Amino acid sequence: MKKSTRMIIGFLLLALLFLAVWLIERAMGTNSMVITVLKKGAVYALIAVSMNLLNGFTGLFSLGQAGFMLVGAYTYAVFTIPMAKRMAVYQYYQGGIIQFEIPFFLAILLAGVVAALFAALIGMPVLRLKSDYLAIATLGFAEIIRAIIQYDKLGPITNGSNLLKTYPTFTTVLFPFVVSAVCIGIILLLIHSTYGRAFKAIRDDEIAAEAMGINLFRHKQLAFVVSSFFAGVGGALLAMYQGTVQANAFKSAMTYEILLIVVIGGMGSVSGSVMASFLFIACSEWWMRFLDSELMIGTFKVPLLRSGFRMVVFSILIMLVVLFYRRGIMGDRELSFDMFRRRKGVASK
Amino acid sequence: MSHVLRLENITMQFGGVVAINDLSMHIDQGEIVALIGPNGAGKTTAFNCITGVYEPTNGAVYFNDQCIVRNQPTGRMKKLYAGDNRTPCEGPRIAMTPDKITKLGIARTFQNIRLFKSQSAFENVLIGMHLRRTSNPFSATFRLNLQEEKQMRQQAMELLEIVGLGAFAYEKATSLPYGQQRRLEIARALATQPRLLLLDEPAAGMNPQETDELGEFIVRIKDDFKLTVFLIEHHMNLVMDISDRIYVIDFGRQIAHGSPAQVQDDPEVIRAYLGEEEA
Amino acid sequence: MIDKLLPCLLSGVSVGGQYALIAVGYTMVYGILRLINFAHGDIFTAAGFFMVYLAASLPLSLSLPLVILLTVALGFAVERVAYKPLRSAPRMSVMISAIGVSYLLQNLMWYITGGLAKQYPVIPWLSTSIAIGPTSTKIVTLFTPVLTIILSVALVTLIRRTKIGMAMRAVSRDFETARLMGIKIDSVISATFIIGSFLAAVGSVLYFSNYTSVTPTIGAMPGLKAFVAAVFGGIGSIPGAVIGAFVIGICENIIKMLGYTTFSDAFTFALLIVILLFKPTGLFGEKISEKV
Amino acid sequence: TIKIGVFEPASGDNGAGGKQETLGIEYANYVVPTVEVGGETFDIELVIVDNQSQTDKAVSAAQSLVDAGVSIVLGSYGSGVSMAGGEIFQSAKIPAIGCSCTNPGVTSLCDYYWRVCFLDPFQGTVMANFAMDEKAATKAYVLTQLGDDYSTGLGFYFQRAFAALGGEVVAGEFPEGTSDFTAYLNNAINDGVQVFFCPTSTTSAALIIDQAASLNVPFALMAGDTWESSVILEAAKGKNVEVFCSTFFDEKDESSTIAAEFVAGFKAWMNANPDKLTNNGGNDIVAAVSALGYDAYMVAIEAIKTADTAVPDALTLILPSVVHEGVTGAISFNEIGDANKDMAYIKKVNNETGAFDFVKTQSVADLG
Amino acid sequence: MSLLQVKNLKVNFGGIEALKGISFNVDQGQIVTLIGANGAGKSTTLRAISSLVYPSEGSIYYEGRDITRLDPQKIVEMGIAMVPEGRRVFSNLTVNENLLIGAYLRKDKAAIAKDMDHVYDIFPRLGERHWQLAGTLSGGEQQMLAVGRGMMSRPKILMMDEPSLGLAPMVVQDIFRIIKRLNEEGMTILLIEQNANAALHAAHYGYVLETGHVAMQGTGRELLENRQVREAYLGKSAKR
Ligand SMILES: Nc1ncnc2c1ncn2[C@@H]1O[C@H](COP(=O)(O)OP(=O)(O)OP(=O)(O)O)[C@@H](O)[C@H]1O
Ligand SMILES: Nc1ncnc2c1ncn2[C@@H]1O[C@H](COP(=O)(O)OP(=O)(O)OP(=O)(O)O)[C@@H](O)[C@H]1O
Ligand SMILES: [Mg+2]
Ligand SMILES: [Mg+2]
Repeated sequence: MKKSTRMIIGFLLLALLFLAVWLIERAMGTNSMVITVLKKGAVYALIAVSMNLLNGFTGLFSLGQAGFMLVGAYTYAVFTIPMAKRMAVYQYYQGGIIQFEIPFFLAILLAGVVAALFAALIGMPVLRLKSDYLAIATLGFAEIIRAIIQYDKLGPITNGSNLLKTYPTFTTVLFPFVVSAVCIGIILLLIHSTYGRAFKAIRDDEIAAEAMGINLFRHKQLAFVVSSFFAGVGGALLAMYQGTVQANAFKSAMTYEILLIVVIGGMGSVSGSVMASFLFIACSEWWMRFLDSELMIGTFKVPLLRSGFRMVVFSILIMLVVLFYRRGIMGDRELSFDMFRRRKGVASK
Repeated sequence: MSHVLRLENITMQFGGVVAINDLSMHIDQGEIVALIGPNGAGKTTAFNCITGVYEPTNGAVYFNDQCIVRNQPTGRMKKLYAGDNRTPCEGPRIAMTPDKITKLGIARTFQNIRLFKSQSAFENVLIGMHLRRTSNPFSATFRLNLQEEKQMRQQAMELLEIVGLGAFAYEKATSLPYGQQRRLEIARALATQPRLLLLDEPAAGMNPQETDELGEFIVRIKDDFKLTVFLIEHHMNLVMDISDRIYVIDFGRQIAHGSPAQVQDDPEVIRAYLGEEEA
Repeated sequence: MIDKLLPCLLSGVSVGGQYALIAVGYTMVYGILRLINFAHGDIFTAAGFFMVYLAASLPLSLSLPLVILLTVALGFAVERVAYKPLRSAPRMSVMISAIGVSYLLQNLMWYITGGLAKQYPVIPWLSTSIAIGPTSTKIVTLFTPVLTIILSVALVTLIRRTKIGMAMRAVSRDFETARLMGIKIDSVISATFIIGSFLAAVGSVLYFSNYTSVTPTIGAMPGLKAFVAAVFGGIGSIPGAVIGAFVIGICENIIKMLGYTTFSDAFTFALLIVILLFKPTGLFGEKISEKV
Repeated sequence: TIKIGVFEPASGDNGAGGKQETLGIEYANYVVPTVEVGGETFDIELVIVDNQSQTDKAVSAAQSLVDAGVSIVLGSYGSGVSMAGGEIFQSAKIPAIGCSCTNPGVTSLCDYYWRVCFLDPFQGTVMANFAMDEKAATKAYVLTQLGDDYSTGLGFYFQRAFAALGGEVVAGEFPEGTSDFTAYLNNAINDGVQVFFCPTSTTSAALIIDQAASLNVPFALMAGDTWESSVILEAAKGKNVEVFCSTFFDEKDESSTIAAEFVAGFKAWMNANPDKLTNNGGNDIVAAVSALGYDAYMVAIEAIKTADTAVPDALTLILPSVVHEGVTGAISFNEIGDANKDMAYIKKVNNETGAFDFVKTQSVADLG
Repeated sequence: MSLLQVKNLKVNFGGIEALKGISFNVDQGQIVTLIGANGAGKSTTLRAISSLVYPSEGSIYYEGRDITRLDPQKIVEMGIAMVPEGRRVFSNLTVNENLLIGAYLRKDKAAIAKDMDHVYDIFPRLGERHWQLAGTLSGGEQQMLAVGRGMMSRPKILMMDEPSLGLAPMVVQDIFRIIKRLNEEGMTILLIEQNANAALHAAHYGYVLETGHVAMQGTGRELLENRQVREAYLGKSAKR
């Protein structure tokens, strides 16, 4: 198949997917579990891919994702809460000091930009660090950002420890899908550009990469800033999905969750991250919910089922995936036409 | 007296260990110069000082008369400094990073092969071309550099053909046999469009037959690409065959210098390096 | 001033000692497997629950050793089930496995205990309050740092001077070659986990004697702090972990004493980052200088 | 059948409290398992979901209630998750009744939320007054948990009221996961405060009480409704420390027969069922949140009866006018959706018996 | 009977057959060499003998016992040591400790100390650096250390994978001298070399491997004189 025909088919498939999602929404109504899961899955897909860009493609072990999402989510929320509602939202701070609002699409962009700015600042000192030291430093920064946002004195801007609400949210599931798709598309383009190759070179061997004339710091910084930009956008989308944001939720556990998705999907596989996001969200928030409530089959009470059991089963599931799919669902390959062809070839043998 | 590469009084110390001791040498355009010496003499360290991987304790390196490295002992090293040359190098400290030096036109291969493991041979070469790009992240992402990208791919393919790896372009670099990995490393270095090529034991792990082929190959690319080659090697057949001049070092110090014939017969070199039988 | 500073230093040293015992466990495992054992904090918590449940039906003289035994067994089992099968897998998978184990342990503990805080049994001697100058504290506060230092000196000796210590260091670099030397790497790694879990068990007894309530997530924060301490000291270095833990414990308390309570955690991280900027591999970390 | 959603945490930081609240609802369902609508008797089925005490997980939990087709939702323990869920209920146009979420924002920012308990401004004011009046306090230390809206909110209102009454306040904040509170307690000792107001989760509470006792603190510990828990009793039992908390309900209050009936029935129900007893924390002490859960359920039933339908839209319309005589007092809603409640119970831990002693009731009227 | 017998050994790496049925013998007291182009499967053969990879088929006998798929440490215990390809010294251990760990399974302290002196005798360079971390040694120094470490277990068979890789000519001569000396002291040696010339000169018997199977065998001298071997492996040096 020629490259151009492949591209066309790819776009057609994507369009078909969008159409399917739109039809589902039509059929099930905006308010249904499928749609909720699809929304969150789309948001997480973007965030996971942005993390994969750092961890999987550039080999920078960063655990700061939740911090940048937090920045993005707050930037979005703070600037889009309608004036009329500010008094009630900033109940402890006389309506806060930001007395204007901006259109939501601008705010989404701004969310990315602010997160990217933070990343540029933070990157300057910490990107000199290696592997686990980098991880703990970025984790630390995420925690510091959270503490700052929760700081009482900044309450007039951030509302302190209290949540933000009443800003514009998704009206249709297509919105997060389109935004995520566009963002992931851009990340894909970057990965497959000469810069993306340089990222992978840095991942494979820093010393050799530097000897090939690749400026380590600048490229790491680029990956870090781009990843954070999209994490910020993802944070804004997450805020839209949730309808409320509170700094409290953006703990390291959230970063771990995303890291889990990335690894389960396969480090260095964009399609893996996307698939894993939807699976992970559906599994943890939807399909397994029944495990939490007691179930009677006739007069027989199914043992073990009670609150908390879902999470136990879920963590066992994760362990099983990690132990038996060491390199994740996709390894470092991508979903492609060739793959199916080869699969078929093997099957027909 | 314009040399392609000139080392001036380089001393490299690791704590108390003096790996290179007051080493001065020069290489001229179009030469193949070999650096030989016993194991641990400081050959690889010399390469590392030239390419900016290590910062020498004292001394300067000039590339086409441009100073790329210069340092003198400071702080703790002042006390520890044990080089022969007790007068520290003059001038402000210059410490270019390896990527800058590569950009100026010095490329290298590594003693222990360092290919980009997860990438194909083709991609390895493409990465070598990254530093000559004109695109910025934005134009590269949004494919405003199609022309350049096409050119890069074409050149990379040509390079692979030249080193005889055309057929293996899409193989994973690490799945290639050893000898071909060495060639791929050279192709990748060539991709950075160097003026000076540093080869660290390119024939290690090759059998004599392959080594012979490699020698011919090095001479050929030197001519084709108008390169200057600086080479570390323990295979004496190769070294004696292709080098114009040879520097011999031991314990970081130069012990001999001259044409292959001169060096081969130097008693000091025989004592320290070649051994009796070979002579 | 002194009557303000003394209690502050006192609790700083005590907190530092507790972090240190956990941090050493992290650092040992990291030193050998290059694995951040995220589950370590949860093993520590599990040790707390073992004690709560055992002490409910057994006398202390029995339950104490049993707790240590069970914790060590848990550490051993975690290694065998979750890490051993991944010996040849990419590093990231092992780490995810560690996160998975941590999730699993937390969720299991939640499921079993229902999530309510459980009171830790009183261990008579440790929990006794004594007066020091103007303030009073539990004996365990003073006992912890002393025991910590004794244990870590013993450990350092084990690793530097003994054959098994040498084997541990060898395994940490290269599994395959270590096997070629006749080293049973699985046993060496198990030994590491056993020592680490033992320290976690001891740490938990000291910790919970001080902070008498156990919840499924209580290990998370000391775990994180201990990990920060390990990084601070240069991960892989035992003296580094101990010193890092004490520095963090004391600084934290001074910051709180000065009234900057909002940023006490943030400060810990900021301190860590500043240290890393000057010493990118922590205070005593070996430089990862790769010979080119 | 008619489905009623129970939106409560069963895991996470507030899991323990959420379970107790759920117990109250379950008991209410046991007492009133059916409702008559349009002359026909319908079974009432509870649909219980776990919102994990996290705002980011609460969305899909709330959504699963909507998907299950509930007519009305009860809960949640914790204001943050209630607000997060409120978004979903609002867009699905399903009314919700909060049981113990005390943050003003729950109802003021959501048109579909009502609640049966009092609010933080009230509670904070009550405790400030109590500290002033009963403890003759002039100086108070307020310790709140960073990032916890309940804790900082209640702390804020206490601080405001206490300052308004002429008292002096020193504030401290601790990050989540803190185990060592001696620094804060020492600071309070050094500052010479008379009360230590620390509205926190029970996890931190147990640690604070224990450490306060071993430091022999010269002041009383005070907190809000979360501290009315067996965890607190266990922690304070046999120790030399004064602990007060305000709450919605007192199980020993004999003045109301409805309440007395509820307490007796609830205890019997729990004791007959070991699982329930475990969920309550291993004893049969009646938590105020259980009583509120019970009341919320009864209000929901009342609404269904009055509307004579279980269609969410109708319930939304009828709720503002519902009145109900509950075990935690008379319930009627104001225009924002909050219950017109004006009475808080103040309790003190009895260090010997390990139970709560009723101290007094305080109402807004008393405060003037 | 041979000390070490390899029978029809096959090794797979995820579908790729690296060894396609190799058989050879190593007799007591001999130096046996395996030569062959890159990727012929020489290292894989040694790794299979050491149980670092498990063969899919075939078996390995040592002193008449089947040792296929025994644990690596059992194999070392029985007296088969290996100097791995690429040196693989423990970079975080000192030179001294690296040698000590070579003697990990031995208990005789006095003899270990003696053997260590012996190693330092053979490689004085290592003696000078006995306190240095192995990771900072030069390539050649590391190679010496790897050989020294292999000797420390006092093996009956020492398998060496390209011991002369990256060594100075004089040291290469030394290495071959040492190999001969160890052999004279009674050690059986299985040697892999790219330096086919020197290897065949030193060896009693040699096998030529080609893409996973034995293409030729014979005594060292026979192979040296074989035209095919000369053309494929010995290069100009031999033609001269
Ligand atoms: N990072 C380092 N730290 C300490 N010592 C070092 C370091 N790098 C090199 N050395 C020492 O410097 C000396 C020279 O090493 P170098 O690698 O340059 O030798 P070489 O001449 O390349 O030897 P070979 O031919 O064996 O590769 C050696 O003694 C080595 O131990
Ligand atoms: N771990 C592995 N996974 C996949 N293939 C492998 C692995 N190890 C070796 N191979 C393949 O097996 C074949 C034989 O490799 P081996 O290392 O045994 O060759 P060799 O004869 O030692 O070559 P060299 O002279 O380069 O050391 C090669 O094609 C190699 O690519
Ligand atoms: Mg070298
Ligand atoms: Mg090999």
